[in-house]
Amino acid sequence: MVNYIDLTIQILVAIGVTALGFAIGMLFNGIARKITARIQNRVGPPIYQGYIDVLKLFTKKTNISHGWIFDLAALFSVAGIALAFLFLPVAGVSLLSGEGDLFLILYLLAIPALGFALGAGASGNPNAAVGIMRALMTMLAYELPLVMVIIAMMVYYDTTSLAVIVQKQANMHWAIFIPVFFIGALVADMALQGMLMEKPFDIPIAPHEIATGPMVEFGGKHLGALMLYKMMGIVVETTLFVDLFLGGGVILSVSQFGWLAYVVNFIVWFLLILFVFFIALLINAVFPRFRIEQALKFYWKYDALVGLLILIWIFVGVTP
Amino acid sequence: MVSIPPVLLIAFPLFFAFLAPLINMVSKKAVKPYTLFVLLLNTLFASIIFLNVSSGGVIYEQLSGFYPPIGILLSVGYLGAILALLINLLSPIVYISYFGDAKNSVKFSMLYMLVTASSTGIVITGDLFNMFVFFEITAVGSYGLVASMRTKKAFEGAFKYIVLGSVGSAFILLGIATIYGYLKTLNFYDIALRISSMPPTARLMAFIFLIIGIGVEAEIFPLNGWVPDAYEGSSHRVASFLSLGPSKAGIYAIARLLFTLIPIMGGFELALLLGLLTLIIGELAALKQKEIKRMLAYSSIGQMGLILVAFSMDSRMAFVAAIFLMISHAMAKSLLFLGTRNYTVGSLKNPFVSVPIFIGVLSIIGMPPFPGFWGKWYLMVDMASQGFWTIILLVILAAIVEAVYYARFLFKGTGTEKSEGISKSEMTAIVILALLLVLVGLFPQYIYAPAVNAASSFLGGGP
Amino acid sequence: MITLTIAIFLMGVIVVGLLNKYPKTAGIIAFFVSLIPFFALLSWSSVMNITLPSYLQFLNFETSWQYNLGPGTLILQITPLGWFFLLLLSSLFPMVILFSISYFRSNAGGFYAAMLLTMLGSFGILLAQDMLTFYIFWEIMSWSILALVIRGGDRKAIVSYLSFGALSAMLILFGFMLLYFKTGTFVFAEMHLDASNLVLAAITLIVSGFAVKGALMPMHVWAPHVYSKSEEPFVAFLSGGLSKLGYFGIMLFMYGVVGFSLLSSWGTFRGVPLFGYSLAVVGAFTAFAGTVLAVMQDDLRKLLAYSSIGQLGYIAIGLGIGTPLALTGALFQALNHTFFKAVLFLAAGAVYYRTGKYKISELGGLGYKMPFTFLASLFAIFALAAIPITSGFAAKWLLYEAAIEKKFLFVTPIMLIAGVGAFLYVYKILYGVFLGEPRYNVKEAPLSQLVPMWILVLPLIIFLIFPGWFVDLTAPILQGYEMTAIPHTPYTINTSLAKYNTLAVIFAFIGTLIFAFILYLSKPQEKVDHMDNYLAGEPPELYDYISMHASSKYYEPFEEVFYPYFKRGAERMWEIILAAGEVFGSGARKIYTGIVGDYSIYILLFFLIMVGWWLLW
Amino acid sequence: MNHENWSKLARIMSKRSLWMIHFCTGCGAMEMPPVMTSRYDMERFGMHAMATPRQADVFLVTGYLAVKTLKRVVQVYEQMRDPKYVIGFGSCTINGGMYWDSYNTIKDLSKYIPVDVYIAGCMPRPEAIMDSFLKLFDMIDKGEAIGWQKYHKYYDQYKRNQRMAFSYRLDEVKDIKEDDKE
Repeated sequence: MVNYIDLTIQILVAIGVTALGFAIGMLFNGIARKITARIQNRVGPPIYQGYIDVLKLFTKKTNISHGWIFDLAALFSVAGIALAFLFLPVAGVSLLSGEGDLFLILYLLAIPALGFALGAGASGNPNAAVGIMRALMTMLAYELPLVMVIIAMMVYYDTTSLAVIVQKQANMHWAIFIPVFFIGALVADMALQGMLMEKPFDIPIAPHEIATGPMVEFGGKHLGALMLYKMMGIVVETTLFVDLFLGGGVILSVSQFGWLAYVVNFIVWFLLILFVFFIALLINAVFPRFRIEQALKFYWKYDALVGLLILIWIFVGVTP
Repeated sequence: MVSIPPVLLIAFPLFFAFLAPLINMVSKKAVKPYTLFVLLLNTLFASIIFLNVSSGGVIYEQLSGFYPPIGILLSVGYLGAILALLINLLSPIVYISYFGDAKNSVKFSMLYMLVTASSTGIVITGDLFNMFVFFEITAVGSYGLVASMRTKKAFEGAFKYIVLGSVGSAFILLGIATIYGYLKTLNFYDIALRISSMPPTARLMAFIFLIIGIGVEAEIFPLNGWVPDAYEGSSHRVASFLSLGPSKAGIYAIARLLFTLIPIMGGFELALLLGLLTLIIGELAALKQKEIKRMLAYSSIGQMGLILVAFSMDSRMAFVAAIFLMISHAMAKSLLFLGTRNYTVGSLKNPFVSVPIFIGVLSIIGMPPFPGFWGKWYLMVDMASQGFWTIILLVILAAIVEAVYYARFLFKGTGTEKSEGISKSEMTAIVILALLLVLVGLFPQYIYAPAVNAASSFLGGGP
Repeated sequence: MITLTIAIFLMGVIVVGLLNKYPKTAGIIAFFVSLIPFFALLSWSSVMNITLPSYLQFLNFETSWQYNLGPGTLILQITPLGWFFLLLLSSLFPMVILFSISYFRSNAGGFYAAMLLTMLGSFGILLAQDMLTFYIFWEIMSWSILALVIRGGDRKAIVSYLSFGALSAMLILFGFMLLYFKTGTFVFAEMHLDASNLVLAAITLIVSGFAVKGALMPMHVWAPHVYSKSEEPFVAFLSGGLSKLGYFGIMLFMYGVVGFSLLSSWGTFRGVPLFGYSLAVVGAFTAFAGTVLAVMQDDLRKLLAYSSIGQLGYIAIGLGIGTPLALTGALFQALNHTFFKAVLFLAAGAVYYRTGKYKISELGGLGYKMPFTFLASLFAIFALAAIPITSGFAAKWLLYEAAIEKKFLFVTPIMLIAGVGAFLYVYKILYGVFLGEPRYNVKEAPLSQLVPMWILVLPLIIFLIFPGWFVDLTAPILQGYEMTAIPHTPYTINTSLAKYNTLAVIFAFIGTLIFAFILYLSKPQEKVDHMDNYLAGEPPELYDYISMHASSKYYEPFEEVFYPYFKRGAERMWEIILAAGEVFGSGARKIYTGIVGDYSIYILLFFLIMVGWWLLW
Repeated sequence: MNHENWSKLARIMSKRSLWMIHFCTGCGAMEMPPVMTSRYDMERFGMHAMATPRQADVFLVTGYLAVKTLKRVVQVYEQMRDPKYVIGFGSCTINGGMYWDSYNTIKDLSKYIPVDVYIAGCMPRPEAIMDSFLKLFDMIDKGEAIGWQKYHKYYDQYKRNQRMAFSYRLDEVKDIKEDDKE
């Protein structure tokens, strides 16, 4: 017997969380631009600029489409990133994250990317195709060190569920305070830089080379959807990092503190993802762009080497 | 069941072979049907004799009024009956392919009947000298057949064959002389009975003489120098015929020599060594060949080596394997030689050519369910139960090498053009051969029973 | 009934072969014959504890069958493992035949005949209960593939297939002989093996023999040549169905004949038998290298071939780890690969049927012209890339879980990276063939080609929603190996590490899609031409001689980085071995000088050696 | 929300988030960067330089336009999505500037695409550019920046003028006759 009231509440919470995720994402866009502007000694746009941009794109009078596959991109990218967000534990609250695990999240992140790539390919613009090629190769590049660290963590915590990893960190201490995972966090942070497509790994976008690559043909509401995807992506990816290394921002136990714990944890989580994103922004603001094979070599030679050391560390340390 | 004298198998085609010129004088067109008729009748005789042997045991027949051991004795054993049937069954099929040929040579038909008769003679004779005579007839007939193409290569091949064949004959004669010198008899049974009275050194000497002499005909390394040239020089159907008749008779004689005639210490080991050498060198040499007929010739050498290896195992299972390998080789190799006349790009586009050739290649490589598979399988099972891992490994390597060069061979036939140049009669012949391969492969039990009899008989010292 | 089946198949082969000139008739006859194994499968469903309604079991097949061949006996009997693989092959086979009916325009009799023979061989392999039967049917399957490869007519394909086929056959045969020497019997059930090195050698040889058919590296060399140069429906069946037989063999011998406990007795590492561990490492290497090589291909079929090699590597990983979780994952991957790769190859065939092209750089924009083909291959691609909206994800997920459970620290990252690499090459297919600039004005593929494709997509969707049903299928198989099926409900799978709930994923995805759809409907849109692109203000119609399709050398930076490491590695190894063989060959050939004097001297020398022997005696 | 309010909201949003594509024909490359960087910082107003016309709202045409360049300008303009605004930058877009007697340079940009704001000068200073932006904001706010609507309305006339220019019959280019009734 399904409890309809619970289900309804769950659905409402899910909608709320999704909306919140998008809201934070848009906010982050503004913050990012503001911070970058301040670093460059400019005034910068207002902090709510992200909302204005997205609203503007959705209120454009006319939109163009290159066919139904092109439209799929908008649908898949928004739906996919929201889906991934639902499966992440946010501030220790696991909405659906008990129903899947870290592998599922990694693959759910591929849905928007693939949908986006479909749309970009369907636009028929060569720049878009080149951009997708770069995006996929960047993905290949940063995934190796990332999965090395993630697998080391999975073996260390003896679970693949992100919710359980967060739980275990709350019970003991955050992973970043374990020496091996401190190094792991550095490796993963480098990978995060590529995930967020910030400099020096903004190769796929590269407005000056390939005219924003995959997004070259997107305008109006389609671009709005992609902006939502990208903004939400920031939240999802930084949350993934925070969940893995910073205990998901959980500092108070719900059983002890009740609703207060939710609020405090939420604030801590927000500050933590902001902090992680801030680091990425700082790197972004001062670096030029890599070429694609340089990025591949960076990740596979240096980052993955450290990742390999972590794996060996765990391999030697963990006894069956 | 009717019983017919085995001598008919030899005498009948021999007699009618010499009548062929007369027929030729009456009507030139009649020669081919006449020859085919004779060969088919002989097939009938061979099958009746085969049935008689399998139901009633070995048939002995003495000739020319003298009693053995002085008189000539024919003894059709189990193996002899199988091989006689094989040779006489396949030779008319191969002859069918001659019908499409514009040439109408009575000499060819004569020689063909002659060699059929004499090859059959080798496998059913009970007398050493008689066997020598049949060897001579086979050899002389084969020289003529090889040269019948009348090209430079044909003459070259025939010449080499003649030279080496004569050397071989001389050795056989020496062997016979040695034996006769000690035992004063040439009858197989007599020799087998009294061989222990012969001094071991003399026995070994006789063995050496005979194995060299017969080895030339049986294509054993290093006595087989004539093989590639003779096969390459001769026409396709001659090559096909040579691989089913004389070579089988030769390997039979070797088996006879090993098992019943002069059992000596180390004889099987020597045969094993020779067999393996022949196998490996034949297969490796085929690997580098570009000329198809030459490649098939080297492949033949390899197959003969494998058969010799099977005989040299000196066990029942391996003996059965050898019989299957002989059947497979006789059928498949004659099929391949026939099918590759004018084997150019596009041959495989014609299903009536491609499917038989494919089956032939599969049988030679040893793929189930064809006779070659049963041969290799029994051989390996036997060797496995005895634990001869090195030999299995060598046989396996040879099979892989075989696969590599046959793959190239198969590729040569693919293409977009339509094949031309294979006549209807040739096609009929190869389709029949392929059908025989499939039948033997699908129902090995009908060969297995007589083969086991032959094995027990040979291993027990019988014919 | 089995006798009848075999007889019908053999008669079908002859009839269809003789109907070479009438491809349609031959195809229809072959289609009806090809349905028989599926009916047999239905009638045997009780083996898997499935009760089907009686109208589905209108043909009643006996569960075991014997045929006396004089010296040996053919023994066939249905087992759960055989049933599972028969499910894959017998459901794929009629679809492939159905596809071919409209695909071939002439001379297809030989094709159907050889295809029926491959199916007959597979049927026998899956049911075989002794090594003789297994080997006979294995080789029938093997050489009927050769016949189909010969139809393709490519030198490298024929030579490499026959050489590797023979290598595989001989490895298997050698292994069988070792087992026979050890046990004195050919029947699986009567074998009593012990932990001797001989058995280890035998199982190693047998598994490496099967690895040839399963295209594990470095035995994979034949696969790209054969896949890229043969007819498409056959390649779909080869890659989808027949390549699984290699893994069927590995599973049968590793877990059925030898058994997990015996495997463990040759040494274990962290609870995994060393034998399985090395198989898993080989599998992981195959998965990675196959993926990298697939990314570099331009020929659609070569790309799919290397992708097959890579995806099959996952099955090897699962079989190597050998826990119930891993075996379930391996079987699931086998099922998924059967269907998605078949769909992809059939789609490639449909594309070729319409355009006559296989080169990705020459295709483009077909997604709008052939939308149903595109959608079917999109589903297949989702399954291949393990996107969690098809069943492809569940299989990979089980394998990852199994690897983490056994703490495979170095294999798992490689598996994951190979999974990411898969995105690269599937996007090459998507963009290069279906998206981008429309270059061909063609029609949608004919209905008889679309129907098989879509039927083959169905399992991918069914097992997405109910992966538990699949786990139910594996229960009898695992029971035979004294293991229990992993805990599950129809739509959830639990492991010791985590849980996977497909309903949650599906409903959440539908929900978010609705959310996105509302956003999407917010404003009207107009459709513009595909060529109306921003090219720095250049009007594209001015440059119609320049292709707007950027698919040639698509992953050039990738190739620059990886090509030096993957430059024909395995192929070169085998070529060196072959060259060594040819050196021996030319040595052997030089013995035959062609000079009659030399030959006489050989005889003389031989005589002298013999005389020497005589003198020493 | 009724239509009136909706379009008002849309106007506000589009005013605060104008994304710009600039068509540099050679002029303005020195004057534009200060506008974007820390001295004048147009991002204060939510303005942004974009790489493709699909994403852009403002089209900044800098400098003179040869007939060949005009083709590209028209192409880019038509690829932009409504609402879209054009700023003519420099004297050349107004009357041909120093190329007033060139045989293949167009003289008045507004005869080919509707221009909302002109910036006079050769070259205009960054302050002038900023001023034009503010002017444009003002016009959008008041609903006066209706160039894109004009382009739809008088499409035939614009097209005709463009055709004439492309075939080098610059003397046959006519003014856009506005219908005063509306």
